[in-house]
Amino acid sequence: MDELASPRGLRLRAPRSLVTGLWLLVLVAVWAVAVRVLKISEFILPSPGSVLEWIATRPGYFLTATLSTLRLTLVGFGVGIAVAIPVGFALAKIRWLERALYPLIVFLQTMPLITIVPVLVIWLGYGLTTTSILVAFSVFFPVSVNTILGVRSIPHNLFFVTRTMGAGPIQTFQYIDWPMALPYLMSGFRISLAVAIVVAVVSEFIASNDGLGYVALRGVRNRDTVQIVAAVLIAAALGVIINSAAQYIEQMILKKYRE
Amino acid sequence: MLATDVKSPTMSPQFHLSSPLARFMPPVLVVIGSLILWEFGSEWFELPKYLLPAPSEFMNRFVTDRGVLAYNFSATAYVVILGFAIATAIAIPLGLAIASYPSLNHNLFPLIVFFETIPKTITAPLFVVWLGFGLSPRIALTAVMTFFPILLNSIAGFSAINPRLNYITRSMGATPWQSFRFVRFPSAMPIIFAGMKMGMVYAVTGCVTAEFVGANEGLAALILQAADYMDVQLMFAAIFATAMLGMLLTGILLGVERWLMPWRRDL
Amino acid sequence: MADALEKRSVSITRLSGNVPQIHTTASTVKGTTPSLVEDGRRRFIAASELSKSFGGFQALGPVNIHIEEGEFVSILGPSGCGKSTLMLVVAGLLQPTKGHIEINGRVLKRSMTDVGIVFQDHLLLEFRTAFENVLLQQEIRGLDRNQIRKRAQELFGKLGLSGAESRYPRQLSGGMQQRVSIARALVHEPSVLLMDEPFGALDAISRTQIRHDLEALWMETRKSVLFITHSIEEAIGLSDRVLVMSNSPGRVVEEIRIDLPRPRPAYLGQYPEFAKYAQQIYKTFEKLGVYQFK
Amino acid sequence: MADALEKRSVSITRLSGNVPQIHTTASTVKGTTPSLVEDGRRRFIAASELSKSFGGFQALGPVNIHIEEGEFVSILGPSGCGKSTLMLVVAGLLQPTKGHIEINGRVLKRSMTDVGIVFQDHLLLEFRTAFENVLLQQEIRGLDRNQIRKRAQELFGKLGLSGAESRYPRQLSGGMQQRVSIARALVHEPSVLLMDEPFGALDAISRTQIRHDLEALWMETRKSVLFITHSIEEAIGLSDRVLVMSNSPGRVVEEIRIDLPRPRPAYLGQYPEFAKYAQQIYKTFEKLGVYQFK
Amino acid sequence: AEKMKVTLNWLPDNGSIGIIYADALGYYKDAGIDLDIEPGKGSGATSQLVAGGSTDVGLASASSAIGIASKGAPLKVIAPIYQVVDWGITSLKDTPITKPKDLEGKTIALAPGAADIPLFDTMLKLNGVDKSKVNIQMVSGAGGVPLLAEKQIDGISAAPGDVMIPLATKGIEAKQMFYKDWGAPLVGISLIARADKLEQNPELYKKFVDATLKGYSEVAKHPSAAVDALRERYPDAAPKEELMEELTKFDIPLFCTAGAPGIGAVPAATWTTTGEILTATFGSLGDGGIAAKHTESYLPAQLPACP
Ligand SMILES: Nc1ncnc2c1ncn2[C@@H]1O[C@H](COP(=O)(O)OP(=O)(O)OP(=O)(O)O)[C@@H](O)[C@H]1O
Ligand SMILES: Nc1ncnc2c1ncn2[C@@H]1O[C@H](COP(=O)(O)OP(=O)(O)OP(=O)(O)O)[C@@H](O)[C@H]1O
Ligand SMILES: [Mg+2]
Ligand SMILES: [Mg+2]
Repeated sequence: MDELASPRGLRLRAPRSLVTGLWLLVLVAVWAVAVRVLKISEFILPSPGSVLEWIATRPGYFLTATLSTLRLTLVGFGVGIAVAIPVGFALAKIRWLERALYPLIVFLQTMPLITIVPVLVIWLGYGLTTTSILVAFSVFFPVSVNTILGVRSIPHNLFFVTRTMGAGPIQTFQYIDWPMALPYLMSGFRISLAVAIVVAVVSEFIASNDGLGYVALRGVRNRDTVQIVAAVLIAAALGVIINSAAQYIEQMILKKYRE
Repeated sequence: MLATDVKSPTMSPQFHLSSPLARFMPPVLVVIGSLILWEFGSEWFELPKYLLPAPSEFMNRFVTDRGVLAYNFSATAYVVILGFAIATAIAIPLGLAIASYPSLNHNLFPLIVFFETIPKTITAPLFVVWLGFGLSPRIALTAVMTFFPILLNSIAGFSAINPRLNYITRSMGATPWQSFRFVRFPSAMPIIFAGMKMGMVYAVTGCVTAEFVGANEGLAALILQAADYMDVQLMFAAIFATAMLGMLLTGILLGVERWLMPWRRDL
Repeated sequence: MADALEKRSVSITRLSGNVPQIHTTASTVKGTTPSLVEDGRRRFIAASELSKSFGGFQALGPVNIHIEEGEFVSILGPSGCGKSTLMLVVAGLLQPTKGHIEINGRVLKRSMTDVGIVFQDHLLLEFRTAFENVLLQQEIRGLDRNQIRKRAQELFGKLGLSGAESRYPRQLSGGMQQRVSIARALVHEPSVLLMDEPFGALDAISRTQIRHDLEALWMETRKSVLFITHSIEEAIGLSDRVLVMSNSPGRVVEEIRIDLPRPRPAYLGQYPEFAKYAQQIYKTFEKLGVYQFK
Repeated sequence: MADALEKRSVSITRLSGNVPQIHTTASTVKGTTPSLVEDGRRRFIAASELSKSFGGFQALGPVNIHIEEGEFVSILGPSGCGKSTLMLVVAGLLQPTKGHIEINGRVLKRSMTDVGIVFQDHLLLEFRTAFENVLLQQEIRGLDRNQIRKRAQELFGKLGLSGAESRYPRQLSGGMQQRVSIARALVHEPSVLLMDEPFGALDAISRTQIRHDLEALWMETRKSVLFITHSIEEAIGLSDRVLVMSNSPGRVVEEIRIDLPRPRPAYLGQYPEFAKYAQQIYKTFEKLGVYQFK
Repeated sequence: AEKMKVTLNWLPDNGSIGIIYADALGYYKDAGIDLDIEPGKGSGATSQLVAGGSTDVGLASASSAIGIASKGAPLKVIAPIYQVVDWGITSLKDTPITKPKDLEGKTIALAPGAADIPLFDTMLKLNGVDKSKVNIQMVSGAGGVPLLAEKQIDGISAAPGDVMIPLATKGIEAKQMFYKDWGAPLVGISLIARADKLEQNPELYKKFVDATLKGYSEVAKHPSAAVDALRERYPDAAPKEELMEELTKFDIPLFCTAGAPGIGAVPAATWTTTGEILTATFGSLGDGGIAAKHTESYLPAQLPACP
C-alpha cells in the first residue's frame, strides 16, 4: 500500500536535466527576442548573444575566476564542516554544553551574515582568509545543527545493543553515533554546499579581489551590465553543477539508508 | 534545498527540559559571559576602540542615537516584511498548483531548483538598474530571495501528504475544498513554515544587500553612512540592530508557528 | 444452534428498533450511498467476482462475499493476501479491476459514505487532537455539533480514552491511536462498519479486553460489520461468520458460521465448539502452506 | 509430570554435552560477566528485591526472580507493568534503584556481555544489511569471522530468513526484522538469552509459526532464557515456568510451572493442562483488575 | 628588497594609475621595494585596513583617513595625490544645476560608501541651502547613471569621470557643478599610513612616496602609455578610450592645485579649509586638529614638477 503513496511514477519520464535544459533554452530565446523587440538598451539588459560573446572572448579570465570561486567554496566548506562536526557531536553528547549553546546557535543562524563583513575585512583584510571564514560560517550552522539533530535522533536504546557486546566509547562512536548521524550530516552538507556557493560569490563581491564575485564587482565599477550578467550566469551554472554533484554523492553514500 | 531535510528529533525523555528558567538560563549566561569578555577583552588585548568598540560603547548609541536607529530599523523591517509577504503570497499558491499537477511539477521543478541556486545577492546592482531607486528594488530583491525556499517547501509540503489520508475524507463524503481545508493544508503547514523560517533569514539578507547597493534609509545604509563618518560605534550599533531584526522576525515567525501548530509544540 | 437462532432473532428485533435512528442519521449524512434502509427488504452488501491488480500484480481475488444486515463477518488470512485491499475496494475507495460491489441491490459507483472505517494504519490527522479527529466526522458531514460531541464523549469513555481527548496522536500509544480511530468510525452511527485489524497495535492482553468491549458495543447497535484480523481467537470470539482467505492473491477458501452464545468470554477454550472451529482453521492454514511445521 | 522429568534430564545431559563449546565462546568474548560455567555447581541468575524508579515514578518491583541454568522462564504481564524495565535491569543496562542482580553468585556491576538480547523494538541498525547486523556481534567482540558467518548462515536458514541476508532492515517486514534481531542475539552462542516480546511485531498467524521455530532452536541449545510476552498462549507454549506480573509497578504475583511435553503443537487447546493453566492466568488477571468484563 | 603592501582606494583605475605605472616602470624595484598591490573597496575600508595594520600604506581620500584618525586611529596623510577633489553634482544639460540653490526640490543621488557625503553637506551649509529641501537618494555610482539618463533623478554627486563619460557614450550631454568652486576644496585621494609604522621605517616610506610621485608625474607626461600599462596588468579595467578621456580631462589637472609646490604637496591654505570642512563634518578632529593628521616629512626633497 505504500506504493500508492510514492510519487515515483513522476520520475520515470524524461530526465530532469533535459527538461531543465529545454526550459532554459526557451527562456534564453524569450530573453533574446525581448531585448530585440523591446529595444532594451545594453545598459539595462544585454542580449544573450553579447553576454556569450563577452564570455567567449575572455575564456581564461572567466576560467580563473570560476576556479577561484570553486576553491573558495571548497575551502570554506571544508573548514566549516571540520569545525561544525566535532562541535555538533560535542554539543549533542554533552548535555550542559548543548543547553548553553544550542539556542544560541539556532538564533545566530538567523543573523544576516553580510552585516559582519566590514568587521571581518578590517581585521583580516581582503582575500581567502576573510572570504573562507564567511563561507565557513554559513556552512557551520546547518551542518552543526544537523549533526546535533542526527545524534539526538538516535534512539537511546540503540546504545544498549553495543553495550551488551562490550563496546567501548570509540566502537560506540564508530558503530552507532557516526553512521546513525550520517544521513543528517549529508543533508546538512547538501544544504550548506548550496549556501556556500552563494556566500562565496557574495563575499568575493565585498571582500575579495578574485573570483566571480570580483568579476561582478568589476562589472559594477565599469558600469558594464554585460559583465555583471555574465558573472551571475556563470555563478548560477557553477551552483547548479555543484548542487547536482552534491546530490549525486549524497545518493551514493546514502544508498544503504534509502533505496 | 529543503528545510524538511532536517527531520524533527524523535522524542526521548532526555530532552524534556524541566522549566523555562532551566531552559533559558544557560544561553542567557553564555551571552552575558561573552559580552563581558568582549567588554574587557578589548582592554586586556589592547584592541583599538576605533576598530572594535566595546559593547558598552555601541550599546550606548541605542540611547543617544535611538531616533536614527529606530527610523532605519523600521525602514529595513518594512521592506523585509513587505518583500516577505509578497513572496509568501505568491509562493504558497504557486507551490500548491505545482504540487497538484504532476506534469507542472515535472516540468517546472528542475527549473525552480536552477533559479534557487543562482546567487541572487550579486544581482542587486541589476535590480537597481532595472527598478530605479527607492523601495522597489529592495522589495524586489527581498521577495526574490525569499521566494524560492518558500516555493520549494510549499511544493514539498503539498506533495508529501500521505494520499491514504484522502480515504478518510472521501469516506465522509467530503468536497474537494473540505479535503484541502481539513487535510491537505494543515498537513503541509509544518513544511511550509520550515521554508518560511529559512526565507526570513534570506529576506533580511536580501534587504540588507539591496540597501548596501542603493538606498537612503535602512540599517545597511546606516552602516555605510556610519562607515563614511568613521563612526565605528554607530556602525556596530547598526550591525547589532540588523542582527536583532533578523532574530526578532524569526522569533515572531516561530511564535506564529507555535500558535498555528499546537500539535508540534513539544517537538 | 438454539443459541444462534435466538441471537439472530434478537438481532432482527434490535434492528427494527434501530431503524428510525439510522434514518435520522442517514438523512443528515451527505453522500451518494443508497440508503440501506428501504421498503423492509433484506438489505446487504454483496461483492461479486471482485479482483484487484496493482500494475500487473494480482493482489486480490477473484472473491465473492456478502454481508447481511446486522451481521458480523470476519476475514482471516495470512499477511499480504489482500485483506486490506478487499476492504478498500468494498468501501469504494479503490476501484476493483474486475467485478463490482452492490449495496442493497444498487451498484456502488463512488466511495461509500454511510460507513465507518477503521484503517489498518489508524490514519489519524496528526494536527488534530484525539477528540478533534473524531469530530472531523461532524465537521465534514455537517452533522449536529452537540449531538456528536456527546456521542464522542460517550465513546471515549467506553473505549477507555477518557482524559486523552486533547492529546495529539503523537502523544498517544499505538493502542490508544487505534481506539481513537475506532471512535471516529463509530461516532456518526453509520450502518456499515469496516475494520482493518483494529487491534493490530495492541498487546494480547489489551486485545482481549477491547474485543470484549467491541462485542458489547456491537451488541447494542448491531451494525453490519466487516472485520479483518489475523487472530483466529478474535475472529471466532467476535463473528457470526468467518471467511478464511488463501495466500496471495487471496480468495475465500472457507466459510465458517460461528454458533456461540453472546457475550462470549475472554477465554474461549472452555467451549468445545471453539476448539473445533480453531482446529478447522489451523488445518486449513496448514493445508494452504501458511504453516510449515517440521 | 513424567514428561517434564524426562525433559529436565534431557536438558541436563544436553548441557554437559555443551559445556566445552560454551567455554570456547566465552573465552573469546570480551566483557566482565563472570563466566557461568564454574566448578560444576548449579548456575543461575538471581535478582533480589529489585525495584526501579524513573524520577519519582516507581516503574517496577520490588521483585525477586531467578533463572536456573538451561531454564526457559516467561514473564507475563499487562502493558506498562515494567517487564521491559525488568529485563534491562537484569541485563545490567539500567541500574536498579534498589536490590541487585547476582550472576552465578557474583553481583553484576556493569552490563552483562555473555548474553544475547532481543529488544522489544528490534533495534536493528538501519544502515547494515540483515546479515551485517548479525555480524556486528563478531566485529565488536572480535570473534572469529568465519565461524560466526557460518553460524549466522545457519540461523538465517532456521529462522526462515534465507535470501534476506543482504536486505536492509527497512526492506524487511516487521516480523522478519524481529527474526534478524533474534539471530543477532543467538549468533555468538551466549549462555543467557533475554527476549522482550520477540514476536510482538508479528501477526497472530506468523507468531504461531515462529513460536514453533524458537522452541525447536531452544531445544537444541538449552540456553537460560528470560522471555517476556503478553500472550498467555505463547507463555504456556514455550516455558518451563511462567511468572505473572501485576499492574504497574509490576510485582510477581504468580508462578506457574508448565508441565507439557515438548515440542508443543501449534494448537495447544487439545491439552487439558493448557486450558487449566490459561484459566488460572485469566483468573489472576481478572482478580488484578487487568480485565474488566462487564 | 623590502616587502611592502599597498591597498588601493578601489579596484585599479585612474585613481591608482600612478602606482601601477610606477610599478610597471620598475620604480619600486629600483628603490628596493618589493611591492604588493591590493585593490580596495572604497576609501573608507582602505583607511580602516591601514589603521588596523593589515596593510602598510593605503590610497584613500584624505577625508576618510582623517575621519578615522579623528577617532583616535594613528593615521597620517603622507602625500596627497589628488590635491583637491573635483567631485560635484552632475546634471543633464537641459535641466542643469549650476549653483547650490538649484538643488532645492531636486532629487540627488549620493553614493553610499564614498567620501563625498561630508563635502555635499558642507557645500550646502556654506551656501545656505536647507538639506531637508533636497531629496537625497543613496545610489551607488553605477546605479545612478541610467537613473539620471532616464530623468528619474536630477543630479548625481560623483567624480565627473564616473558619470560624464558613461553619459557621453550614450550621447547625453551633462553639466558639472564642482564642490571646490563653492567653498569646499578638499584634499583628495592621498597616500596614508600608520604613524607607528612610519616611525619604524621612515626610509622605506620616503622611498615609496618618491617612487609613487614619480609614477604620477610620468602618468601626466605619458597618459596613453600609462593607461596601456594599467590595462595590460588589469585587462578587466574600463576600456582605454574611457580611461584616457577621464584621465586627461579630469584627473591629471587635479595632480596640482594653484600654488602647489609640486606633485605630492598641497598649499597650506587647502589643508586649512580641509580641516575646517572636516571639523564641521566630524564634530572634532581629535588631538592636534588637522595639523596632526598630515605630515610632509616623508616627501622627497625634490618634488616632481606640476604638469
Ligand atoms: N497500492 C498498492 N500498490 C501496489 N501493490 C499494493 C498496493 N496495496 C497493496 N499492494 C500489494 O497487494 C498485496 C496485498 O496487500 P494488502 O495490504 O491488501 O494485504 P493484507 O492482507 O492486508 O496484508 P496484512 O495482513 O499484512 O495487512 C500485497 O502484496 C501488497 O504489497
Ligand atoms: N526511560 C524511562 N523513563 C521514564 N519512564 C519510563 C522509562 N522507561 C519506562 N518507563 C515507564 O515505566 C513503566 C514500565 O515500562 P516498561 O516499558 O518496562 O513496561 P512494559 O511492561 O515493558 O510494557 P509493554 O508491555 O507495553 O512493553 C511505564 O509506565 C513506562 O512509561
Ligand atoms: Mg492489511
Ligand atoms: Mg515492554
